[in-house]
Order: sequence, then structure tokens, then C-alpha cells
Amino acid sequence: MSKHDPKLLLQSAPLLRQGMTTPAAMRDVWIALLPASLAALWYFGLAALLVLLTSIAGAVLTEWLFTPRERRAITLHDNSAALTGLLLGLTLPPALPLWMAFLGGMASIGLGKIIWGGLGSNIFNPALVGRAFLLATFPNAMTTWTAQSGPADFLTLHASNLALPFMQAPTVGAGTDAMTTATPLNLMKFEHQGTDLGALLLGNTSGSLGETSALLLILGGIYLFLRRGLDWRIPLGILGSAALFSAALFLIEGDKYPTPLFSLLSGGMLLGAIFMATDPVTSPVTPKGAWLFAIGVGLLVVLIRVFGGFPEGMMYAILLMNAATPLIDRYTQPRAFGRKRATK
Amino acid sequence: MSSRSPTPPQEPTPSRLVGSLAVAGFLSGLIIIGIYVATLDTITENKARELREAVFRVLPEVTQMQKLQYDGERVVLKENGKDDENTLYAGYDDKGNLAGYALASDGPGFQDTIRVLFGYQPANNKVVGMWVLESRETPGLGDKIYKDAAFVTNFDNLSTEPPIVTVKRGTRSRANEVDAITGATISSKAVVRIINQGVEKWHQRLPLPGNEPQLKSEGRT
Amino acid sequence: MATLSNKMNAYDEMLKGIWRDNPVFVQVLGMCPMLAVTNSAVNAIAMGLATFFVLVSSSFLVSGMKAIIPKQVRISIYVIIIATFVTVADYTLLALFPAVHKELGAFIPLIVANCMILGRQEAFASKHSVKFAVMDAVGMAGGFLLAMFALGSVREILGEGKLFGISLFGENFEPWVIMILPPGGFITLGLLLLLFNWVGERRKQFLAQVAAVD
Amino acid sequence: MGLLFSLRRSFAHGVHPEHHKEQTADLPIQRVPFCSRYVMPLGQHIGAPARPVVEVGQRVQRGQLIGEPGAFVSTALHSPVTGTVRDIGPHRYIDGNFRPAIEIEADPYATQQLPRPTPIDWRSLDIEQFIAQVQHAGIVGMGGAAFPSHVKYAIPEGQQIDDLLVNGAECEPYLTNDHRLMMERPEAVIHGTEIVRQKLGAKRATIGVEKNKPESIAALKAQIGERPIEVVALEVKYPQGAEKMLIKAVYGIEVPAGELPRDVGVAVNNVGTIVAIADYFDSGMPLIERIVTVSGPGVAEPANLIVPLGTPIREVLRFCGGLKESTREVIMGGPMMGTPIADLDAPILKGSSGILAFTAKETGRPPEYPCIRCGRCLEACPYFLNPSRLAKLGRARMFEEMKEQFHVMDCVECGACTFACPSNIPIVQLIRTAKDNLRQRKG
Amino acid sequence: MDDLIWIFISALLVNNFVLAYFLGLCPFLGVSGKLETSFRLGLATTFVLIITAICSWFLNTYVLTHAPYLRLISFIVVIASTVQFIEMAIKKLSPALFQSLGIFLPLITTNCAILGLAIFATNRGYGFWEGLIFALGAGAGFTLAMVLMAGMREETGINEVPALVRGTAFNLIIAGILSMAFMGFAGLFSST
Repeated sequence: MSKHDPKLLLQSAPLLRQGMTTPAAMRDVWIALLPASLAALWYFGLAALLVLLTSIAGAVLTEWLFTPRERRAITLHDNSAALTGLLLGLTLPPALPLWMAFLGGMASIGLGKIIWGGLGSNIFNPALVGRAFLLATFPNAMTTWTAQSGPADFLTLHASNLALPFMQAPTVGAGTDAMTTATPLNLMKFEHQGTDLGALLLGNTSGSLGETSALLLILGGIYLFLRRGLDWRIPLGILGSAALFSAALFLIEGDKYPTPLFSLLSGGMLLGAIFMATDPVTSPVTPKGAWLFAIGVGLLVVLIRVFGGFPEGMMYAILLMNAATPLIDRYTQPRAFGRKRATK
Repeated sequence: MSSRSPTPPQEPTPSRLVGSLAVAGFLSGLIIIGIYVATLDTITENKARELREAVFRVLPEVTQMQKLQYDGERVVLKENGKDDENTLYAGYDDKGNLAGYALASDGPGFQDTIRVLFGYQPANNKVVGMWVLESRETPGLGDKIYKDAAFVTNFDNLSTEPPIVTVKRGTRSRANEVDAITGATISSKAVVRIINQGVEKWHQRLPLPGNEPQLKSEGRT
Repeated sequence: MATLSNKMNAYDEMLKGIWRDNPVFVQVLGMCPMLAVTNSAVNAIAMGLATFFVLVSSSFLVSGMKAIIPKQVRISIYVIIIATFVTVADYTLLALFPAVHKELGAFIPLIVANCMILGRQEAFASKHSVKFAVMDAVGMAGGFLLAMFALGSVREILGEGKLFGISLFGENFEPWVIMILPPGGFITLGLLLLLFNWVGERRKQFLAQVAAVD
Repeated sequence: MGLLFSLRRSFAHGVHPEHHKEQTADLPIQRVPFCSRYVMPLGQHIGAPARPVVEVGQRVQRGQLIGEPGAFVSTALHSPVTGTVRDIGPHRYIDGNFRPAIEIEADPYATQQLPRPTPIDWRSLDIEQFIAQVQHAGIVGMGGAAFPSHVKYAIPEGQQIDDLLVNGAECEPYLTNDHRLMMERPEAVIHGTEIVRQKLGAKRATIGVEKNKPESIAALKAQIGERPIEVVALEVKYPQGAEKMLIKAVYGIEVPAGELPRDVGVAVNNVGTIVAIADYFDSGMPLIERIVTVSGPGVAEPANLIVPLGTPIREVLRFCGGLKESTREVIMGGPMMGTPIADLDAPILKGSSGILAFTAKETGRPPEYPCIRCGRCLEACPYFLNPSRLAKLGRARMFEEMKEQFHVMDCVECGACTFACPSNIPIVQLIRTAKDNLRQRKG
Repeated sequence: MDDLIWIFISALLVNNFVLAYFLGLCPFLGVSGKLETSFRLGLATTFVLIITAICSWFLNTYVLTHAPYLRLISFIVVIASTVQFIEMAIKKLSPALFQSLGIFLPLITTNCAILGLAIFATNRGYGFWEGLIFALGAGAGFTLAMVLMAGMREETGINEVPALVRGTAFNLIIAGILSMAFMGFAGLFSST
């Protein structure tokens, strides 16, 4: 009479799950990046589209190549490789040769992710690893900024976009020099010249594809926040500490240093604070750790921008704090319930 | 694999230990002194030639030079000995007239310390040439401070009164302005700053016109 | 000793340093010069040759004098011997190739601190006959030189589009600047090691397959 | 902060699963008819198993002692029916394994009527006698953990219980047995609370009920009268019913790790337990039946039932119209912490608060993704542990580190982390494995 | 004063001994598995670097002006014996300190960071204070790199790093990316 019931599963509790899944979380980031990506197309035309697509292609192809066959279905399904490619693409200058964008996508995934054991195991933000690699490898191409073409010349392409693989952008002369412009950060660093805040908000300045429009980035951030897709402490901590630091500098010597508002709206500050630093894999998992991390990023950005050699320091600030994340996590373990204080 | 020692292990006396160390040290010293003596002439010659080339590069129309030293009060002749921060070189033309001084100066660059040698004519507050002795600036960008001829020639005739400034490439208009290298503004500025510091340091020390040190030995190049 | 040399083949001793026990790829020794001066093939070879000279001469001397070196102070004496040869190499390079010496700079004296050299004295030269010690040193230093050259040429080819200063891809080649910078050194060596591991793994698999077929 | 706290009484962290209580919340408690065969496992509570005191073939009365406590941390066992002992030996337990049990065949001709109530004068008992009575009555924690209740009342020298906390939180989804009990028998709840409060010498008693049971709260409040009892409405949050979380929610006190509620002067009892005690002292009838919620999408007619202990689960489900075709898994207890049932012929136990049947929709495990350290599990964990780290260390089998640095032994396995994980990582399962390993190493 | 600050920042961040000069790679790759050990090794190295700076300044000022050819050998001998002497002194004076730091000392003396510091300080003609600050910055930079590396290695130790990658190759690539991140410090305080 006593028989084992073969039809019954024996999965252990809990059987209930909340609705969010990892691929869905990644999709949310895609949606949040949509306005900024569309703005890139609006401002920079077809070139932007091509750069974004090639960097995504480089990332996805590398992911596919180096993932063991049996895990491909899962890793490609989680949307993360393509997201890395898109994030990288948004940090690139519009006139970048496409082969470099492709290589950057490969470096992002190869050096930033696969080597470490795939999604979730990496210490550094893969997109920024790709960008740091490109910036160190092709410093000239990566700091050549072109003026916006605007929607009227949507189809215009930069000759440099189509450079042959491993070759330089074809023309370096008066023709291209006329097209290149300085980003707001360049103007600030080297000429101590501010940029109209309205332009910074809307995004009709030069810069990397996804960083120009502060307004649309904030919009994406709000969407992500509402979807619980980001740890609000990180953007808040970064922007807050950066604003305080630059406000202090501005008060000391106003004609030399930028206003805090300029600091927050210019360059990759918002793109980094909202979309890069908040990458959960590479930021601390504990709330206290998130604050420390964010403050560290904020201070480092201003330090590098103001006292360092680069006009923009967001990428380096995030990478450096990524490196410190294991330590931060270790020393900010939450105080376990009923225990005196946090132990390491 | 290990070969066993044929003799039973025996504790050598301390004096033997010290003795063998001393012998080793002595022999090593002999070898080192030997190679030092053997190569000294070539090395000295190499260094002198290198220095001469550098000095001739930064001072136009110079054919002879001599080493000087600031001793705290004035500039005196220094025949040989180690170079230090108070060493400078005077360059002379065919006729033995002073053409200018070659001054070394260093300071932080984009990556590491940059050391430059620049030709200076105190009489008309002019830098007449610049040569980078040492730098680890970024290849392809910062290294243009010595690889980019257009940048180097900026310093061929540059007024130091008021101090030199860098301007955006192509906008050079005044006598004290230097065209920065596109994409390597920091390195360009570093070179200018290093030269300004050098000028500031040396301007007061150099002898007044008329008191210039004479070329001591004729024919010495 | 006679029986020992029958078992050991001097050429095997030499060859093992080049692949199986390669000091860089397998034993991970001498990393500092390996990374610091491999930004061009010429520098890499110059450094490799200087190391070669120091290692082979030290091994020769140490194995020749092993009977008279007291055990208690052997390390100090090895260091003195090595430092002497390094000084010799330093001055020779300075006299004959001042341009190369300028590039290598402080890293020539640092050959003294290359753990591979002291390691070979302690682990091999002090226990074997002169012939084997020299063969071993030649193998190890050869392996080191080879690794240096591999890294140096990869970095120079990608970093400048040249090999031994000769342009390979024409004027328009876009150099990969990172390759001549420190991160490029780390990453390239890491990837080379990865390749080395992978080849080793494939070889093992292949051999296993062959064995299975037999 | 204080104001905020008084407005929203709860603990920090935790999760909000959909509570699914609507299926049974309005169904009055029904009695299940007797069936023919009952199995009473000797060990159905934490602690030592009971020792049988009957023999095969012996006739037993309903409520008769059939097993005596095997140790102090152990309780008595009573026959749920009038009938004959058929077997004393291994029987299927809910996990599918065989465990020692007493099988009783019900006498089909017996009325199964309870004897006339013989109230016990609890007021005259001293604390030791009270403890012995509770142990004799076979009463255990009815919330699911089945910890012998009398053990909680044995307060060491020098300690004093100031507060009796009655746990009516019922935070597990689907379950409504405590809710119906509080609604239908509030007087028994209050009465039992008074008995235990007075016996423990506590000054006050508090009944904590989650806000999603307003009828219960109202019913209880109506019965309090002048007694020093307070009913507290708590925020709806899982795991509110975990002992230490409830204490935190009600008093704002954290019970130090490794210590018991009594160390902060509180004793916690489930409402079911409290009612069982009240019933025992009113009627002399020990624990032989309990209220079970039968629910879940796989059950045809969900219900709240009074079920004699030892009733085969199959019989209970049959009373509820049987399982639907789509049922894939049956759970004893709640969906968050319950135990999967391997064999439907296994019996209802003292700790069986619910029998829940689930379909493919709930049991289908979506593919597992790598941990992206999103931190949702940290925000879920009521014990402020780091589940993501624990799961990773668990995979790497670094158990010592889990214990020393990340306090894995503090985990109560509430499952909130696994519930919250968007990557579908079986976190609590990995933690259980680690804890088992650590316990075995110690043992 | 500005000079001293720049020497410190440069040795600490911009031209980090490990990440830009490749000095001290043996311990960096070998001993950075555990955070605790890494930190202590970093401290001990800093200590030896400071001794080295003092020794090399002394040698440069009083001995090597007369016999420049003895530079290498005298650095090695003097530094090694000074460290040995201090090691013995610590052992006697403070066994606790010896336990936590002293055990690393013999390891460190053969480290190329030590000799590298002496040679760099000499080549650059640093004076006493400059040398000392240089040593302090280099030591702090070494410790920083060690500690960051150890944190990352402990973290990745429990991740599923591909078997083929695990080991030195992986550590080198981590170091490479860290070195890339440190490039962000280039030009720090040199442009103002």
C-alpha cells in the first residue's frame, strides 16, 4: 500500500520566486539606454549607428567564440554581452575607425569577462576594460572628437570610420582638422572655458556617442531606479561627492576650476555614474560598501579631471574602484542580526 | 640526482668562512676594476660625444664648448668631474665668441620625469634650442615632444620675457608662445614649464654681458 | 659521477630549459626583465644575451669551484660572483653599445636580482660537473632568451608595426601603443602563457589519444 | 526613527511574496471524517523520539498515551483514534524514508467520541508541574518547527520572562490555519495566553498578527477585556513569523546571535500551540489533532481542516476533492520553508500546518544564471547575512570560511534570498548543504 | 617641497613600482594570494626600502664618489647585511614584530624592488630626503598594488575561472588591467 509517488517532484522550498530575472534586468538596462542611444543617432548620424553596431558585434562574437558550446545558449540569452558592447559603443568617439570599435568589443569581453570566468565573475567593468584598452592602444583615434553632424546630414560618414583594419584613419590634415572640435571637458581643462549648461543638458556638444545628453541619461537612470535596476546609492554617492569636491575647488579658485554643475553634467560623469559604476557585478554588494565605492569614484574623477593628465577621469575612477571592490566588500559586511558589529 | 659529498660533513672554522668570503670579494673586486679600467676610456668618450651632440643641437652655429659650474656665487670653469644640478655648458662659435649656454632642467611630465637641455642666450632673453635628454612620455602622443620636429623647432627662437606659454596648435602669434602638440597638451606644457623653471633658476646666476667666461683652451671641441 | 653522466644526457639537460622547464613559461622566473625591457625585439635580445652571459659564466664558475666554497656562505659567494659578472656585462654594454645601454638603463644591474640565475646556481650548478652545469645554463638562458624574444617581437610588431626597427606593414599601420606600455607587457605575457598552456594541453590530449589508439 | 518604528512595526529586510491567502481565508474550519488507518511516527518533533508504551494488537482509546517522552527534549504521543495497534516498526515518513512509527487501525464501530472533559486546575500547578503537564500533553510548536513547547518554559535559574509573545503572524503564503483559529476561537487564544503568561510569571502578553488579517485582530481585541494582553498589528512581510524577527518587530529588540528569546526576557509561542494548551487544560485531551490548511493551485477544493494526527495525507487530499492532474509537487508546511512530500501515504504530523499542492507553473525552475551580485538577497536576508557570498563559498565548498566569516550558522533557512534571486540560484539549498556539512564535521 | 610631493605621488601611483616598473614582481605574483600576508609583506618591504634608501644615500655620498665601479656589489652587500642586522635586532627586541614582519625580511632582500630603488635613486641623483620620500612612496605603492591584487585574487579564487587560465597567466592579466587602470593617474599633479 505504501508506495513512493513517482509523479511528485521533490524540489526543496522556497517554491515561490519574485518576478525579476537576470535577463529581464539586462533588458531594463537596454531600455534605459535607448533614449541616449537614439540621441547619438540624432546628433552623430549613421556613423554612430555603425560604431555602436560594430562594438556590439565584436562583443557578441567574442562571447560566442570563447564560451563552451554547452553554455552558449545560456550566456547569449542573458543579453549581457550585447549590453557590454552597447555600453562600450556609447563611450566611443563618433569618428572612430570601425575596426577599432570591433576590437574594443572583443577586448571588453575577452579581457573583461571571459578570462575571469564569464558573467558575474569579473572584477572590472567589461565595457570600461574595453575602452581603457582602446584608449591606451589608440590614443589618437580615441581622442579625436568630431562636431555633430545633426539630423540633416544623417547619412554622412566620416572617412576615418571606414579605415581599413589595422590601418590609420586615412586623412590627417587640414580637412579633418577642420572637423574636429574639443569636448566641453577639453575646453575646460586646456582653455579654462566653460560650456553652456543648456547644451550639456540637451547634448548638442561634442563628445563620445552616449555621453552628451545629460537629460536623457538622467531619464534612463530614473527608469532604471523605478525598475530597481540600479543601486541608487552609487549614482547619488558619485554625483554628491564629485559635486562637493568640485564645489570646494570652485570656491577656492573659481576662474580656474569648473563649477560643480558643469562637473556633473559634462563628459562621461552621468553615463558612468548611472550605467557603468552601477554594474552590480563590479560594484560592492553591501550598502555601506556601495557608498564607499561611490564616494571613491566621485573623488577620483574630480582628482583626475582637475589635477591629472586626462580631461576625463570617469573611466579610470570606476576601474580603480572596481579593483578595490573586493576589499570594500570584505570590510563592509553588514552587521549580522544579533551580532555586536560587522566582522570582516 | 644529488651528489653526495665524499668527505664527512665538517664544520669549517669561522675564520675560514670569513676568509673565503674575503677571497671572493677580493677576486671580484679585481675583475670589476679590470673591466672598469678597460672600458673607462670608451665610456668617457661616448658620454662626451653624446653631450657634445646635445649641446650642439640646442645652440646654433656652435663648434666648441666647455663645461662650467656655478659654485654658489659665480660661474667658474670645470674641467671634469661629475655633473650635478649646478653644471652648465657654454658654447662658442668658430671665433671663440660665446654663442649661448646649454642648460639642463627637469621636472614631472605626463608619465615620469622629463629632462631637457635647452640653449639660452641671456643677453636677449632667448631660448634658441631644446633637446629632450630623458623622458618616458606616451609613445605616439607625448613622445612627440622630441619626435615631432615642428614642436622642437618652436624653441629655436623663443622669447622668455614674459615667460613662455603654450597655445593651441596653429594659433602661435607672439614671440613667447609655443604651439602645443594636439592630444599631448600635458607633455607640451610640461616641457615649457621645465624650461621656464630652468630660465628662472639660471637667469640670475649667469654672468652679465662682458663677463662671459672665455674659451679656455683653443681647439678644444 | 661517471655513472651519473651515463644516465644524463647533456643535450637533454640543455633542451629541457628551452621547452619543458622553460624558466619563463613554466617556472615563471625572471619576470622583471621579462616585462620591463621587452618593448622591442632588440632590447629583448640584448637583455637576453646579457642574462645569458651572466648565467653561463656564473654556472661555470660555481660548478668549477663547488669543492672549495664553504656551504655556510655559499649564497653570499654566489651573489658576489653573479654581481661581478653583471658589472662586467654592464660596463661592456656601456662601452660598446651605449644606445642599447641607455634603453635598458637600470635593468642591467637588476639582472643580479633575477631569481632564475641564483636559483640555477643553488639548484643545479653547485651539484653538477662543469659540463652539465654549463649545458644546463645554456639551456635555461636559451629558454629565457627565446621567451624574451617572443614577447619582445610580439610587442614590437603590434606596438610599432616593426620588427628590429624594420617597418612591416607600411606607413599607414596604426600602432597599438598599449603594447609598449606596461599594461601591454602584462597582458601580452599573460596571453602568451595562456597560449603556452593551451598548446601543452592540446599536446597532452593528442599524446593520450595516440596512446589510446596503440 | 522612533515614530517611524511605531507606525510601521516590522523587522528590517525581508521579502513580500504574494500571499495567496484568499483561497482559504474565508473558509471555516471543518472536521475531516475518520479513516481506517493512522500512523504516528515516534519522532515528529525536534529532539529525542518517543518510546512506545503499547504493544501490537493492543486496543487503544482516542487520546490514550501510546508513547512516552524519550528524554527531556521530547514529548508524549497519544492515539488519535480508538482502535487497535497494528504495527510498531518502520513506516514511510514524508521524505519517503522509513522511520519508526506506531500504526493504529481505527475501530470502524467505535463512536470516536471524546470522553467527558476533565479540566485540569492549572492555577494550582507550580511551574515544574506545569512543564510536566505540557510535556505529557505532547504539545509542540504548531507553527511548523515542532519544537517541544515545555522546553521553552524551563527557564534557567536567574532568568525572568517579562513578556509572552504569541505568534499569530502567519507570514507563509497560502496558510490560513492560524488565521481561522484566531477568528473562530479568539477566546481560546486569549485563555491559553493567560494560562501560559501566568505560569511563566510574565507581566504582559502580546499577540502579534500581520495586518492582512484584520478579522483576527478585531476578534482577538474583542476578547481581551481587562487582561494585560495587547494585540499588535504588524506589517505584512516574510519572514515575520520567525521567532527573532517577531521579537524585533514587536519590541524592537535584537536577540543576540546564538542566544534564545528567553535571554532577552521573552517567550514566544505560536497561536496554535497556545490553543492546544488551553484545550488541554480545559478538557484534559492531549494533542491528537490539529488544524491544517489544504490549498495551492493543485488542490481541487481548498479547505481549512481539523485533522487527526497520523491521517494519511492522501485521505486529507481526497476529502478536498483530490489533486488536480496538473499537480507536480506537494509540500508540507508553507511554500517558503515547507518540506516536499515524497509519499502521499505519509501521515499528518504535529507540525503540519499546511498541505499545499503546486503545478508546473510554480515548480518549473527557470534556467540558472550566474550571480551578478545584484544584492537583492542581501536586502532580503532578515539576518543581515551575505547570501550571495555564502552561495559562492558553498559552491566552492569553503564551509569553514562560511561559518567563521559569514556566520552561516545564524541562517534560519527562511528562503527569502532564494525567493529574491533574479538568477534563480538555489542559495538556501547551498546554505543547507553547508550547514549539514559543518554539523557533521562537528559531530 | 613640491618636488617631494611629486616624488611621493609618482612612486605611489603614476610610476608604481610594480605596475609601471615591473619591480618586485616575484612577491607580487607569488605571495599575493592572501590579503593578510600581502599587507604584511607590503609593510615589511616598505621598511626595507627605507633602509635601502638610507644605505644607498650613504654609499653614494661617502663611498661611490671614489669608486663608482663598486656600485652594484656594494649596494647588494651593504643592504643585505644591514637588513640582516636589523632582523636580528628586531628578533631580540620585539618578538611580536618579528613574527608579523620579520619572517619576510630574508625574502625581501633578494627582491629586485630593493636594488631597483637604490639604482633609480642613484641615477636620478636624489638627496637624502628625496630618497627617503621615494622609498616611502615606492613602498606604499607596492603595498597598495599587493593589497588590491590580493583582494581580487581572493575574490576570483571562489569564482569559476577557466582551468586553463588559472595561475600565472591569469594573475598577469589581472595585473595588466590594474596597470591599465593606474594609467589614469598619469600626469597627476604635474600639469598644475
